[in-house]
Amino acid sequence: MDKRMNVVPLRAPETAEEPDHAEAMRIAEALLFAAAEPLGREELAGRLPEGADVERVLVDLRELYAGRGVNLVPVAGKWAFRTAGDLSFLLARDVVEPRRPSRAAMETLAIIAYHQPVTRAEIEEIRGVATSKGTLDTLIETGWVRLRGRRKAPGRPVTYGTTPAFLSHFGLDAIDDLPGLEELKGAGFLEGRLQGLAVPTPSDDTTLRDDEDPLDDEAFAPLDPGDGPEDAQES
Amino acid sequence: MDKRMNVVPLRAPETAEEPDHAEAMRIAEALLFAAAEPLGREELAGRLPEGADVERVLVDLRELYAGRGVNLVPVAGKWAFRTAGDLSFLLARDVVEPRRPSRAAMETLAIIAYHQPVTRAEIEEIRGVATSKGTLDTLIETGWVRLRGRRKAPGRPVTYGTTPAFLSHFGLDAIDDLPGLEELKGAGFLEGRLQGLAVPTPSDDTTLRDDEDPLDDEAFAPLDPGDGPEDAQES
Amino acid sequence: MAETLPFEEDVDLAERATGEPALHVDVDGFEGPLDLLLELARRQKVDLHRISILALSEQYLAFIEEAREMRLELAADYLVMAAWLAYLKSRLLLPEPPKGEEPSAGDLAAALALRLRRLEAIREAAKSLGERHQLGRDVFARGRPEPVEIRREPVWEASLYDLLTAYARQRQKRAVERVTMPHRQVWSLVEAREALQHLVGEARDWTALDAYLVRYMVAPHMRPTVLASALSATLEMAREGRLVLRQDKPFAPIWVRAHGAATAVSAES
Repeated sequence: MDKRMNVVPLRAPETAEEPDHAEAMRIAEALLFAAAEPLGREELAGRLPEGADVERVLVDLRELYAGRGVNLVPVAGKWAFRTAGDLSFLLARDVVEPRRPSRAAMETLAIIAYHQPVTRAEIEEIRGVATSKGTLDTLIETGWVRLRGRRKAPGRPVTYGTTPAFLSHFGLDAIDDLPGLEELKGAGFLEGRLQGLAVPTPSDDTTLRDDEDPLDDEAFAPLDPGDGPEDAQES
Repeated sequence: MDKRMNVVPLRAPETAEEPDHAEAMRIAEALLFAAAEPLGREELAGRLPEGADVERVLVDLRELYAGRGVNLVPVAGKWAFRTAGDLSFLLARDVVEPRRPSRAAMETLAIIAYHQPVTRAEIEEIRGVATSKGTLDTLIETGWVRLRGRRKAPGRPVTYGTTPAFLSHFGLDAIDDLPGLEELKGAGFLEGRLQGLAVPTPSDDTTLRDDEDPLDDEAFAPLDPGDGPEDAQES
Repeated sequence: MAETLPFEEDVDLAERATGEPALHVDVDGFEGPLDLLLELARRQKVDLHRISILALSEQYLAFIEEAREMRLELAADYLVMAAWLAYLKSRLLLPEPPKGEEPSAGDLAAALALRLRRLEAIREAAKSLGERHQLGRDVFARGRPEPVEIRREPVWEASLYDLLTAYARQRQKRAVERVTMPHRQVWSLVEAREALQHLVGEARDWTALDAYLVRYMVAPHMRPTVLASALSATLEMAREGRLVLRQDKPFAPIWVRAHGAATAVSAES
């Protein structure tokens, strides 16, 4: 569509036989603008000066507004002004809404980060509670977690891992910048006397591991539904 | 006004320095058409493409619509599309005639508009009659009049002023556009009422004047009851 | 579009007149004495700048007088104005006294004229305001504005600190759950009593408690619990009259012996 102002000169507005065509267009324009509902030909005809050519008024008005920010469009056999289709983005405004992940989501995210590639069952085993599908969905929505592949194991469960967006959000150069056990203890995140706790060295290498298959199927889209219980002890 | 379609060719829409002027006009047109309320320069600027000349867009749009059935008009310091005034006889036909404000209400409104900020006692002094509480309440309910603050004077009477809705309803861009303001000023009717304080022009500026205090109390809600007699010679 | 505004109906003066005496109507129709004065001035059909305040005062007073004769109720402010105008009239008719403290009659008349002109001016202003094209009456906004849809886009907020805290909290909790604490060894009160009953059986004579208990404190870590439980048990048994305790001074060894062989035996049975 030509986005430039499409200024259509009125066709012979001063011809003797239709001296009021321009005025009829003005009136129709105002009526259509002020109307709460689309107007039909008859409704318009009833308001236009005697002898006005409604059809021509509508055709000319439509042409006048073609290519403009507002168009005259037919709606269910009637006529109304509407924002031009290519400008419909103007009718929506994006409002940034800060949101904090739930505690369960943060814990799940942390486990995915350290233990990736990890399956839902493994996450649940580490956390000791069921992980709701919603929590994983939310994490995927944040763009921090992705579906990596499928574990070569019975049921072929999906494996989860972190994304480059995760690194950039948390200000990490690489996934192995995540502090290890000793650093976590040193920084006071873990109690020093804990024993028998292993913190893995995380890796988000995109190359699939030996025990991973690619996400060959198309059904990976939402989340694998059969991967675990839907209920959750967590909130 | 020339009622014929006033088709203004865009000024050099294809000059290299402002290739998007026509597009900016389309966007502004769409925004102003879609908006339920007048839009300010800043609101428009925020939605137009980077570097668009808002001022020129508005001037050109105004010119484009001059003489048409719908005009772009300055309202309360903002911009809005309105049906052309000369078509009122046609458009008003099916409008349920709103009950017209009483003479007392219109006079009170005029005094508030031209003398604002003004107290009830001052309104009564000009009219030479007690102002019924109902009249002021109605003007406030209509959204044309607001409680501004309190006069720094014995009794701390409430001061009244007009709202942007008042400007919008009467098609005024600013309070300075009140009809006959110059004559009233010239005749000295708007001066020197306040203890030698020369208040030469009405102001609906939300900033309180030197002789005004904020409406600090919570009891401002309906109207200050102690400001004047409740009875009224007017109905 | 145009909604009915909650304004009082603009009641026409003539309308108000219906069914009421003519003069009454006239007074009622005015909005106060200033309005009445302005109407009387208009009837003079001269510019308000050249109005004769004296003539105006006389007309007003005549009007009020007429109203009184008709026994019409007049609002107080009409009467106040009448009194003031009567005073003004007398001042205007009398020769002006030498310049005094009070404003001259001419000044008062001028002030009244100014008030009338100001009311006239604001009425004009109100009229031209009312004649403007009004939104929803003469001019119209878009009948069907297209609302802007607000799309909320979440921006997730979490810090590395939150992440590490969540990880550590989770791992630590599970680690603690899995740790089996070594069973703490205690010498129970029951065990202590049993042991002491043996002692009582043997100790016809004073016996050092510590010495007797050594056999139960083979493991060094048992010492505190054995001593504590044994002391509790001896106190209890002393109260029951089964044994007698002796300590020569604070922190000195504690001596124990049976209260009496007979009681001890009978108690045991």
